[in-house]
Amino acid sequence: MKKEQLLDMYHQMVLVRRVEERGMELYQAGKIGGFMHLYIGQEAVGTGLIAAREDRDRVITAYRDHGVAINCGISADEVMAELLGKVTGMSRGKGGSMHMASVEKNMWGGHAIVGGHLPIAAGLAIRDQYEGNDNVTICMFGDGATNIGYFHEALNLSKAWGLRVLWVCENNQYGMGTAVERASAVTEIYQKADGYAMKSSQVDGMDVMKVYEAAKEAIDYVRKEGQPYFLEIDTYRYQGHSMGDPERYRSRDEVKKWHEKDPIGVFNKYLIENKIASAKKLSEIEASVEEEVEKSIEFAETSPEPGMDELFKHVYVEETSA
Amino acid sequence: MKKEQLLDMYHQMVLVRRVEERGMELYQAGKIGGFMHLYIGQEAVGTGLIAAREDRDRVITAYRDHGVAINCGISADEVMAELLGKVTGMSRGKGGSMHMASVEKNMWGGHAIVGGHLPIAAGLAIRDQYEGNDNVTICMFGDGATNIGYFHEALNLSKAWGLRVLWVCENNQYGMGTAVERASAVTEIYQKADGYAMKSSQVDGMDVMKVYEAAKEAIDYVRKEGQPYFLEIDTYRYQGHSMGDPERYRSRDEVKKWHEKDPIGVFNKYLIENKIASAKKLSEIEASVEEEVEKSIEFAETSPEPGMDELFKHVYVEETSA
Amino acid sequence: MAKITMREAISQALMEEMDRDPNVFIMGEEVGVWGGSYAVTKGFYDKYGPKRVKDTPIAENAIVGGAIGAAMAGLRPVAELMTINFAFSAMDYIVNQAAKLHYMFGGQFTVPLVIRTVGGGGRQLGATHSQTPDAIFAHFPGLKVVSPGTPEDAKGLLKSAIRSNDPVFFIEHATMYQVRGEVPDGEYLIPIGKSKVQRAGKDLTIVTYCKGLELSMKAAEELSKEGIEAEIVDLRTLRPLDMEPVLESFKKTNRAIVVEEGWKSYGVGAEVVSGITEEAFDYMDAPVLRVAQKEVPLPYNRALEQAALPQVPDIVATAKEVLR
Amino acid sequence: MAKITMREAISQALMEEMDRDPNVFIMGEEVGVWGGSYAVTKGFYDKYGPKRVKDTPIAENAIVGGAIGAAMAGLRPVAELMTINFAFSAMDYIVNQAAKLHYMFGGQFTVPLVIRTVGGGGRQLGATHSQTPDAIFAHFPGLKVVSPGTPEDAKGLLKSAIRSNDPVFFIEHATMYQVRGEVPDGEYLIPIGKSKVQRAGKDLTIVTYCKGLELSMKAAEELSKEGIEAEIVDLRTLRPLDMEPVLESFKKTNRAIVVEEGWKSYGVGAEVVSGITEEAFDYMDAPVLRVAQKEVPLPYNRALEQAALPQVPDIVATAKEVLR
Ligand SMILES: Cc1ncc(C[n+]2csc(CCOP(=O)(O)OP(=O)(O)O)c2C)c(N)n1
Ligand SMILES: Cc1ncc(C[n+]2csc(CCOP(=O)(O)OP(=O)(O)O)c2C)c(N)n1
Ligand SMILES: [Mg+2]
Ligand SMILES: [Mg+2]
Repeated sequence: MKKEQLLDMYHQMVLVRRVEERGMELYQAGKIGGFMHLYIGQEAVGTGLIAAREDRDRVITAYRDHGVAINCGISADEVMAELLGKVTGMSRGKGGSMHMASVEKNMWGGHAIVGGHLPIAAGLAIRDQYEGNDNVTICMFGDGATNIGYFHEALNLSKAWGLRVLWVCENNQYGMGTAVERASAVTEIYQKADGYAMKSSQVDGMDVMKVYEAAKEAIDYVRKEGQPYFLEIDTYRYQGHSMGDPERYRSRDEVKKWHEKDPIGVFNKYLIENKIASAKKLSEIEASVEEEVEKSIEFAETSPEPGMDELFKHVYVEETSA
Repeated sequence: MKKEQLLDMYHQMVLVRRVEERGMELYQAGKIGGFMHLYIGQEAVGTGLIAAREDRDRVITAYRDHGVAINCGISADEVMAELLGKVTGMSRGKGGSMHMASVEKNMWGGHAIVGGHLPIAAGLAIRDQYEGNDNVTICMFGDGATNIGYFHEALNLSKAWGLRVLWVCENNQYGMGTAVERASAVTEIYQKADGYAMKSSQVDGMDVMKVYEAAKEAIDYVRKEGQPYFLEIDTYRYQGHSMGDPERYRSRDEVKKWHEKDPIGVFNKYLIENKIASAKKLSEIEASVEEEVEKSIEFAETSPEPGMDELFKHVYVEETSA
Repeated sequence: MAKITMREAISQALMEEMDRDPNVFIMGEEVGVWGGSYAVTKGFYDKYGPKRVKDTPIAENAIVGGAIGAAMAGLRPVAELMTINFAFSAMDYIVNQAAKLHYMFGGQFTVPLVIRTVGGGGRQLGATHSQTPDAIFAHFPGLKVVSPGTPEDAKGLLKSAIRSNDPVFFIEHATMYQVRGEVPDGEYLIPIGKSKVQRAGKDLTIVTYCKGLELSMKAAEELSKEGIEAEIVDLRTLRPLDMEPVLESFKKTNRAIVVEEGWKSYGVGAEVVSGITEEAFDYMDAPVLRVAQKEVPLPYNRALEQAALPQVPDIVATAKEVLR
Repeated sequence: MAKITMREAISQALMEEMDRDPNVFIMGEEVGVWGGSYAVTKGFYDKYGPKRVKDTPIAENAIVGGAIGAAMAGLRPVAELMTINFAFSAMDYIVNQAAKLHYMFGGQFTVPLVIRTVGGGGRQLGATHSQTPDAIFAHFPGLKVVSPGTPEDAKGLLKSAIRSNDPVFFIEHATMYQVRGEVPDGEYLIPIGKSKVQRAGKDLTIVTYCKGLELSMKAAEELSKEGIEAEIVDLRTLRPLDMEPVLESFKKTNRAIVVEEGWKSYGVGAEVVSGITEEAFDYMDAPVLRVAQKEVPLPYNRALEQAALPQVPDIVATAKEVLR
C-alpha cells in the first residue's frame, strides 16, 4: 500500500473515534437521542476492510455503523448532522445513529434488526449477478447475529446461487451482554461457514494491517471465484452495547486486557516503526481530526431541523390518493 | 432384535403403505380433502427410527405424517377417521392429513409449516432438561426444511443448551419440485451439522435394518451425552409431493431406479433370507393388513362428523367472555 | 374484449411486464421448473430461463429480503410467497423492511418490489394454511396492499404494481383462479388506490373486495329477486384505501354492509365501518354491519370449515338486517 | 395499598408466580445476566439461577417456538421478546402456532404460554423500533392479547396470564415503566378479557388502553377544567375484547372517541368504532372518532416523531369535536 493510503487509514481511525467520543458528550447533553452504539475499539475492522474494497463494491452493515459510514467516505459533517437529527444528515434526520447510508458512496445502510440486512445483502448481490458484473457485496454483522435464522437463509442462498458476497462477522465477543459461548453452538464463529461448504478464515481485528490483508484476499476470492466467503474478524467494543449499558456481564480486567491492543495505538506504532510516518506527522493528523470534528459539530448544530412537511414525505415514492 | 419386533415392523410398513394406497382412492373419490402427502417409499425411515425409541422418547414430524403416526402406535382407525374429517380422528377431524398427533403415544404432531416444528421440538426437550430426565426428542423433517431459518435457530439452540434432540433429516431428494442441489449449499445434508459442531451421520433409508441400527446408536448418544445429534436418512417418495403434482422435475427412470430398492421388498427379502419369517408368514401379515385397513375405512366412514358445536370448541382452553 | 380466467390474467400481466422491462424477474418457491404451485407461471421457466425465473430454497426471509436488496439495487423483483400463511415467516421483511426503508433513509433507497401471494380458505387445508389476514398487512404505512376480485382488475393492477416504485403486497385468492371475466384487449393499467363500483344499485351499499366480491355479486342477484338493488363497491386496494366511492355510494343508499373473508375482529370491515361513521354519519340510517369469518382457526372438516366462512346467505340476511 | 412503578408491578407478578409454581420460567434475550433490557428481571438470575431464567441467543423463532414446545410438554414459560418490533421475526410462532395448536389438534395440546413484550414510540428509535402494532396480534382467534395501562392492572393481569392455559401476548409500553400507581397489598388477580372504567364521567366516553390511558387521563383533566367530564374505559385486553363497559358508558354519554398510540388505519380504534356502531347505533349522537398515530413510519428526529404520535391536545380537540 502507498503511504498516502496508510495515512488516510490512520486519519479515518482517529476520526471515527473522535466523532464518537464527542458523540457521547452530545448524547449526554441530550442533543442526540435514541440508541447509539459506539464503534470505539473496533475501528481497525471497518477501516482495514473498506480500504480493501474497490468503490464499486457495495457495503452494508448493522446499527453499529458510524465508523463504517466514515470508512466509506461519508463526511463527519453528515454523520454528525444525522446524529443530531438534522435535515442535512444523509437520511434527513429520519434515520439517526442506526441508519447511516449513502447510495453514492455505495454504503447501503446501517440496519437495526439484528441479522435483518443479511438477506438484503444477498439481494444486492443478486443485482450484480443479474447484470453479469463481478462487484462484491461486503456484509458486516455481529457475532450475535449469526444465531438468527436470517443469517442461515442468507448464507445458504449465497452459496447455492453463487452470489458474490463477502460475509464479515465482527466478533466483538458479546451480543449485548451475552458472551459468544453462551449463545452460539460454536465459539469459533468462522466454523459456521462449514455448514455451507463456504470458504472461511479468521483474523485479528485489532490490527488494521492484518484486517486489510485478509480482506483483500477474501475480496479477490469472491470476485474471481464468483462464490461467497466468510471472514471472521475478532475485536472488542470498549464502550457498553449502547448508551446506558450496566455492563454486568464482563470484568474490568477483561476490558483492560483488550485496551492493551488498542487498534489506534497498534497502528500508530506500526506506522512509526516502519518509518511510514513520524510521530509528529501522526500528531498533526490527530490535530486535524480534532478540527474536523469540531467543524462537523458546528455544521450539525447550525443545520436546520427537517421541516414538518418531511413527516409525510418518503412514505411512498409516488404521490398516492390517500 | 426379537423376531416379534421384526415382524411387527414388517406389519407397520405394509400397513402404512396400504393405508395410503387406499387413502389415494378415497381422496380421488372426494372423501378426503385438503393436502395429502404420501409416505409411500419412505416407510423404512419412520419404521426403523421409531422402533429404536423407548416409549418415553418424544416424536414430532412434518405434514408427511401418516406413517410416523402409525409407527408411534396410533391405530389405522384413527388415522383413517382423521383423514375423513371425523370426530373419531385423533384431532377430532379438525386437523386432517397434516395434523396427526397423540399425546398418549408421545407423538407430538405432524406440522404443516416447513421447519416450523423444529424450534417446538427444542422446546419439548427443554421440558425434559428442566425435569432432569434423559428422554430424547426425535424430530423429523425434510431436506427442504434444512434451508429455512427455523432449522438454524433450533439446531443452534439445541447445541448451545445441550438439549436431547435427535434431529432426523428425511432426505427424499426433493422439496416439492426442487432437487436438493438446487436449493441447498451442501448436497450432503448431514454436513450442515458441522456448522454447529454437532455429531452427525448418514444412512440408507431404503433399508429398515440400517435405519434401525443408526437410530439406535444416535438415540444412545443423545441420551448418554446430553447432546443433540444429526442423522440424515436418504430415501425417496414414490408419489408426487401431494395429490396433483405435475412431476415435471424428475424422470420416470429415476423413479424406477428407486423402486428397485423398495423398502418393503428389501425388508421382505431380508426376513426370508435370514430365516426370520417364511414367505407364507409374510403373506399372512399382508392379508391381515388388508383386513385391518378395510375395517379402518369402515370405522371412518361410519363415524360421525364433528357436530357444529365443535366449531367453537378448542379456540381457547378456558371459557372466555368474548 | 376476451373472456379469460384469473389465472390467465395474472399470468399475462407477468409476461407482458417481463417482456417490457428486462429488469423484471420472478423469484420464489416452485415458480420455475414446477410452473408455480397454482400454475400461474407455467411455461415461464422455459421462456425466460433460470436468470429471470428463480426457484428459491424454502426460505421466506431470503425470498423477500433478497428481493428487497435486488430492488434497492435497481431491479424489479416479483417475489412470490406460495401462500399468505407463509408471509408470517417473512413478516419482518414485509412490514418492517420493505415498508420502511424508503422513509427511514430519507428517500435514499427505493424498493420497487411486488410480493405476490395467495390467501383464502375453503380448501380444507387446516388452520395454518387457510387464512385471509389481509387487514394486518394493510396496517402498515409504506406498504401498498392490493387484492383484486376480477380478472380485469387483477391484470391491470398487477401491471401497475410491477411499475410502482413502492413495495406492493399483492394478494390473490386460492379458490378464484378459475373465475372468468372480460379483459380489455391490448395493454392497460389500473391505478392502485382506487375503489370501484362493480354493480350499480340504490337500496344499499355492499363494500367488499377479492373473494368477497364473488360472494357479494351472488348475494346481489338473490336480493335483486326480492326487489332489493345493492350497489357493490370493490375496494381493490386496502392501502392506500380509497373511501371516496364508498362514501359516494353510501350517501345515496344510506345503508351499507361490509363483506370480507377474513376474521371480523380487527379486520377490513372495521376500517370501512369507521370510515363511513367518521365521514358520513349524517347519512347513516342504520348501523353498517360486517359479514366475515367466524372467530375460529379454520378446521379441516369440510362442513365445519364452510360454516366458519362467510356465505352468500349470510350476506343476504345481513343486507336485509340493515334495510329493516 | 402501596404506590409502585409499572416496572415493579410487573417484576412482582413474575416473582410471585415463579415462587408459587416451579414450572414457571423465563426465557429471552438478556433476561438473565443483564437483568432485562428494561430492568424488569433485575436480580432474577441471581435468585432463580440459569435453569429458570434463561438467556437465549438472538433467535426470536427459537424463543417463541421453544417456549411453545416447553408449554405443550407441561411447563409455563414466560417468553420475552425484547420489543414488539421483534415479534415480526417470530410472527409465525405467535399467530400461526401458539394461536392454533390447541384448536388444530382437537384439544390434544395446550399452550400455557405468556409472551411478554414491549411496544411504543417516543424514544427516537426510528421506524423499525418504535411501533405499536397491537391490533394485528389481536386479529387472531386463539391468542389472548393483553396490554395494561396501570401498575395495578399490569400486575394482576400478568399473574392471570401466567396461570392461563391459553397463549397470552402481553404488551407493555417502553415509556411507562416509571409510571406509578396504587397496587393492592397481597395476592390478587385481574381477569383477562374485562374492560374497566378508569375514570367516571358523563359527557363523553374515551375508549383507550395502555399508553392511551395515560394520555387520556391527562386530556380528561384538561377537559374537566372546561366543565367537560369524560368517562374513560380502559380495554386492558384486546382479545377477547370486552365491549360491555364501553357500550354501557356510551349508552349514557352518547358520544365517544377512541385513543390509541398505533396507526389509525386498521387499528384498535376501528374495531371499537365498529362495535359501538353495531351495538349502540340508536344511542349515537355523533360519529365516534379516532385519535391515533399519523400514517407514517416513525422518524428519528424528535420534533417529527412527537408530531406523528397522538398527544393530549389531539385528544382534547377530538373530544370537543364529538361534543359539538
Ligand atoms: C431481531 C432482533 N432481535 C433483537 C434485537 C435487539 N438487539 C439489538 S443489538 C443486539 C445484540 C447484537 O449483537 P451482535 O450481533 O454481536 O452485534 P454487536 O452489538 O456486538 O455489534 C440485540 C439483541 C434486534 N435489534 N433485532
Ligand atoms: C414456511 C413454509 N413455506 C412453504 C411451504 C410450502 N411447502 C409445503 S411442503 C414443501 C416442501 C418441503 O420439502 P421437504 O422439507 O424436503 O419435505 P418433503 O415434502 O420432501 O417430505 C413446501 C415448499 C410451507 N408449508 N411452509
Ligand atoms: Mg457482538
Ligand atoms: Mg424432501
